[in-house]
Amino acid sequence: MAEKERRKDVNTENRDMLISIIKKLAKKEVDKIEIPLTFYGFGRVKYDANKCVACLKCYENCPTKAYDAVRLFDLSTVKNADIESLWWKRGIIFQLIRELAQKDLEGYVEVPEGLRGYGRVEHNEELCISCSKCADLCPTKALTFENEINMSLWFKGGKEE
Amino acid sequence: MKVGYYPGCSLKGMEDAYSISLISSFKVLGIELVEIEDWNCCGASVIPSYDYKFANALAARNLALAEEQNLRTIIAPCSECYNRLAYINYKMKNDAGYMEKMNKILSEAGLEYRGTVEVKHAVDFLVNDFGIDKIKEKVKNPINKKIASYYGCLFVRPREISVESAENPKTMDSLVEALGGTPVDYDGKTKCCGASLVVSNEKVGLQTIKNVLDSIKETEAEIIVTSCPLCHANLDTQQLTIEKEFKVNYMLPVMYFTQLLGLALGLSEREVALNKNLTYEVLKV
Amino acid sequence: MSEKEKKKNEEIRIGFFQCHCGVNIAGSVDVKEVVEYAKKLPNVVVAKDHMFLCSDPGRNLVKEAIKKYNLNRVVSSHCTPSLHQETFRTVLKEAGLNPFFHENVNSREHASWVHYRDKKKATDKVKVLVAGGIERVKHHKPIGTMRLKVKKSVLVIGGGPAGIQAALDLGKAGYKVYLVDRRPHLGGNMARLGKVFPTDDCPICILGKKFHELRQVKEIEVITYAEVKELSGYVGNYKVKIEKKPRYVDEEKCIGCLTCVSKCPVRVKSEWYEGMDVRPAIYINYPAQFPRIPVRDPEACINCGVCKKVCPADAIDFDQKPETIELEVGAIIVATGYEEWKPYAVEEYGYGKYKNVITQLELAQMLNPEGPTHGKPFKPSDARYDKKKRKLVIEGEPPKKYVFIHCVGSRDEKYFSYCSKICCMYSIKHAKMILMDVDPNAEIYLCYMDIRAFSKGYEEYYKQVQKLGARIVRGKPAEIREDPKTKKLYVKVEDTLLGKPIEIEADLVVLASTLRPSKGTKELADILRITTGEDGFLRELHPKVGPVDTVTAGIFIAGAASGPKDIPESVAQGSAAAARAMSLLGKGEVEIILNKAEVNQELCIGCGICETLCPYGAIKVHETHLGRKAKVSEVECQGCGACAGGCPTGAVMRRNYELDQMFAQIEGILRSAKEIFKDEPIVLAFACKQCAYAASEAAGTSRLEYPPNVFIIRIPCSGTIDIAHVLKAFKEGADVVYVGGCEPGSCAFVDGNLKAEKRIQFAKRLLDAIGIGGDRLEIFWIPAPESMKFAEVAKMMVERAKKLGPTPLRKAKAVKEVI
Amino acid sequence: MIAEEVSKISGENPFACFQCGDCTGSCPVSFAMDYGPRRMIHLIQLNLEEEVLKANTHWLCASCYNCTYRCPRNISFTRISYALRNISVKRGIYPNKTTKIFYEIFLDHMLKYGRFNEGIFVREFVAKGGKGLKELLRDINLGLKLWKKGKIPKDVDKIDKLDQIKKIYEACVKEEKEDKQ
Repeated sequence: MAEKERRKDVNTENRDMLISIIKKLAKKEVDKIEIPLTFYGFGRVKYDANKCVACLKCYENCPTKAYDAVRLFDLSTVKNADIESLWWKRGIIFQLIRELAQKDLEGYVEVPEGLRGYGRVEHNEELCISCSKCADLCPTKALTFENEINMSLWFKGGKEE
Repeated sequence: MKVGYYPGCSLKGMEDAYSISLISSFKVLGIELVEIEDWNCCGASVIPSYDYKFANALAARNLALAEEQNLRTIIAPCSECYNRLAYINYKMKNDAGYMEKMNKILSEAGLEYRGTVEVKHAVDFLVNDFGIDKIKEKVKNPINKKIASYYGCLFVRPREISVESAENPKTMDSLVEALGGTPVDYDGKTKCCGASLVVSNEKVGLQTIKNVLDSIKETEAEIIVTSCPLCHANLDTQQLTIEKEFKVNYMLPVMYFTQLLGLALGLSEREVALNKNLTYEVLKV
Repeated sequence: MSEKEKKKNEEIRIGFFQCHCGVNIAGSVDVKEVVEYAKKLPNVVVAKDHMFLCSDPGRNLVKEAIKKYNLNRVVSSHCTPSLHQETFRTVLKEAGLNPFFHENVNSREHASWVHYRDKKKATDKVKVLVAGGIERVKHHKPIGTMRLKVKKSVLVIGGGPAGIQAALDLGKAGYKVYLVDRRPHLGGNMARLGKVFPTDDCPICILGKKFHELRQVKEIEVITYAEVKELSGYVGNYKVKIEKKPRYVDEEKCIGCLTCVSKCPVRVKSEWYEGMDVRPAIYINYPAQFPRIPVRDPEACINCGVCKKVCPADAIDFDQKPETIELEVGAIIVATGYEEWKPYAVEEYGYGKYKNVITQLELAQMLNPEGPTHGKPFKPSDARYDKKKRKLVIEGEPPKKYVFIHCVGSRDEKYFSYCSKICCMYSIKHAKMILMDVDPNAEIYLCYMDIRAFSKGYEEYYKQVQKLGARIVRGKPAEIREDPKTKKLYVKVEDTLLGKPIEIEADLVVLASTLRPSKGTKELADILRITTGEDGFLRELHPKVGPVDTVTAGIFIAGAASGPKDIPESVAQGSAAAARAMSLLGKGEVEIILNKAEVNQELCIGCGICETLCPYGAIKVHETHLGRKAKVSEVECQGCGACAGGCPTGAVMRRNYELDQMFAQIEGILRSAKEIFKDEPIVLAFACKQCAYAASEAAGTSRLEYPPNVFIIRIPCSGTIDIAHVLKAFKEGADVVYVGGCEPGSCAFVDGNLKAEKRIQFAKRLLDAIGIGGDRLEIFWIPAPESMKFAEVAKMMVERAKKLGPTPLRKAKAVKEVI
Repeated sequence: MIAEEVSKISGENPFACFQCGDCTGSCPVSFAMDYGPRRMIHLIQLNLEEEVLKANTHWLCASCYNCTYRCPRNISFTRISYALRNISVKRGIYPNKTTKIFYEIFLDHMLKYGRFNEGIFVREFVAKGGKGLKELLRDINLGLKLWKKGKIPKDVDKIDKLDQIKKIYEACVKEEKEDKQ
């Protein structure tokens, strides 16, 4: 679908052009390059599902709609979480789930539509324009902005079409 | 279209005219009736008088049998049977405690009822499920007469089992209208015919039947249609007795709604067993 | 337990007080045993019982104990919190403690009244609830108050006798009053009557005087032909949107000459006269109406334009549009009144089928001197509309034989189980009017079940009609038959005093039909966030001690909106509601208790989930020097707790329903329940205080029994429920947990119930996934009036608990204990 | 206590009645009854067992459910009268010989065939003296007509699993006994 439709709110023409120029100039295919930290517009978002509380701020505020809200709560996050480091109530809930569990904590629980706080998001790197808004908004630092560009995606990608 | 069928004792006995006409006219409409295998008597009004619990269990057995045969809907043409089966069905479905109690008794006979069956009266099924329009399409000989629909009691009462108002029912009238007849409005539509009082207390029984016949006579109806073998027997068979006993003259032909339906659909009088009615001769006069 | 916590615990000194409530509690609960049990619980310093804890000596007992034992927490066990929680909070305050160091255990509605057959079980249940209360109170924190300025203005909805009285009382006291009526004029149903009992004076004369007063008091602004559409704000500061329907007559210009009315060529059935008369397309309802401005009915109008031409003031404007008026008021009084139920459903009486079967309100129109025949009853089968004369013509004899049937629809489980209260009296009044003013030889039969003539002067009134020769038959008629030719009616009734069925011939049968809340009452209640009862009428805060208050502070009810009432009672209630409004607004400010949401800044991560949950926009994330943090506007917060239930970190809490408090109560209840109820299933219920909890109170009042092993925790709204509460309950050994909320669409906090439903849905799936089983958790909609449903759900859930057996956790533990 | 017995069998609550008389007024047979439904319920409320069981009201009930349909307190006198008949039958009280014979034959058919057979019924009814000589003579004519029309069935219609009916009956009787103890 329509990537174009998804991106309709943002004008990425310049950025796309820049990428295509870089691609043409490139002598060889590069995998990753590092960039300065405050160099927004390029760079990469990293997502840690264990930290995410599914507040959906990123999903709602992403200018290119690069996020999908996944209405599935991964039980293994409960299993793997470090309770001590979790936010207070979340820690309590996770601890309770562990204590109640009659079987191994794995698999997914479907989250009803409209219930926030459980589930996760999925980041679509191809749509991302690395504006870093999400990382900035993310209350739990589940999304972090890394000073690294995934160049391979450009060389793979059919972005110009 | 296949649908479960609970004939009841009367339809297998004295009032077989009802079942003959029911089966033949439903066949014309493309409805196949699947009889519940090994059904038993619903208990009528006698067994509940004798032992209420036993009577209810008897009705429940039929429901369990229907469920066993995967019949989702069953038609009970006799109002008495319909009343017994539908009420027990309602009670079991809506009262978990009662369901448990009944099933405890049924389990002695190796049966269980889970509440998946729906009990319908033949009139209700025809009008509300099959559809009046579909019937209209198939009418060949419209019966152009003033017709009094006699509903009796047990098809419209009590409230739990009734599909329409007991004070002013309409289903049979709409059927009569579809068959080309003119329904008449009268007070006694759902007045009681006395049921089996005519056996247990003949004097009172005959009086109640007379009350019904009187109120129909006032309307100048030409035919009475019934939907219950007991009503039919009282109005049809006893009409002659009443005429003699009270020195009155009714000359009101009584027939089952299925007989009327069959005739309108083009069946012969023999095919709907019309001649089995005692008031058949009146029709000829 | 850390040293610090231990120390803190040691400092907690709890006093426990158990009320006997006469025999209401002590009759089926062993109070002494409860007191002994409470004494043994940790931190309980003193435990006492008293015959009536809410009485002066009872309250003094608590107050003195606080001083003597240096208590800092109090648990009182008596009736439901909606009745006396406030009483004991005040006691604490008087004793110098923060009122919120108190916890109320409901040992009457939840135990003694519903388990009255089993004294042991009832006592056991109280013990469990007490253990929960005592555990909870340890975690209570002080809650403060704030003062708010209020608007010294009041909106009165409904211009019948109750609304007019309220408006006058307030206006004369100097408050700004907006008196709004849906009809194009004031007067209510009272203006439609010819006479009013028991003095038989003319209502128009009484109303005329009141209208005159209304004109005199300049603080009162009358807005007619208008409806309330929207409400926002809070007590003392409500904002109301009112839609004024187009009258097509300019109210400023109209001089009330009524030339337009007399010249209009159209005639349609008049709703005001119950279809007994006709009216033009531009019309007034009654000559003395206030304001005396006609209204045009665009549906009936043929757009001939005659009215426009004849109007001397050029007041008629066909292009008028609906107009929205915004008001700011401190309080609202709802006096929307009643309407008569049209008894088509009682088919055996043939209303709607037989023309000469009418209702009492229809007869009232015939007897109205301003009505179609100027007070002479007629048989509707004789009435004909004469096109030339453009009026109703009656051909034939006036009725001679009347049968009045009381209790049509009312006191009948099939329709409305309540008594309409005033039908006996108006039936008697109409009989009296006919016998005195119309025809002393008329034969009037009153078929009644019980004559209810209870107020001042009513019995004497009843005696008068007996003297006049009304024939009074005790029996509810079974059916009515009509002779299609003569249109005569035959009423079949058992005269129960003679003990035999009789048939009465009648020309006119008049049904005293049920009085229902006027149309739109439910919708208005939803807009105003107040509740209706099982009967559809507005629900008062308390039937005895809060008859004109509602669940929403600053909104009061008066008159027949809360149930059928006669005029004296409606007027008294109008005054009562006005006084309540004045006592709220008089000082110019109100004190608001801050039992609302609060944010722990340390825990808040600024995720904004709370923002999405708050139906009032009362919680918002702000940029602070610590980062993004949520902040609560305490004025706007209604305290539903929906935000707290959804907060992922636990930063947002609803004061007095904080997580540790809830956990403590759950723990207290379940620990004690496991000990006392042993192998029996344990069911824990969270009940919204607006609905399910209110239903549990009603179940108590009606002594509806359900199994004693259902323990109910009160929450402000089902939206307060947190997945943590549910998990904790299972962890502590509950076998089945359920939540009771309001029906969708009627949540007092907009949609807290739907938020709860989502959380419960998720928790069910979670429980399935981790092997506890989602069947053990359920959410039900239990509206406040449905006490039967409450009891049924409780029964059902205990059955389910039995069927499912103990949870794996309890099972495992039980096995361990055996080993 | 008769009231308790009635409630137990019928599931109805006679104490909910407020004596409005709608039932008696609605009853198509009340003209022939000694008490009528309303007064019967009152007698039950007062636990006047002797009067209740002596009455003819419950025996005349045609079970048309008219009273039930209209009762403002949702009581079914129809079901109450079934209960009263149950109680009477257990104590051997019948209103007349005809009813007794009628009931006995019906129950017998139920247990013997699982269905009710009208043809055999008529034979047995007459044989046991269910009809007086006068009525018999009057009805001979009718009987002949019915026979001519083929309305009197000859063959016995019997169900296959009669044992189920018997077991259900025994279960009911057993429960009844247990209840009494």
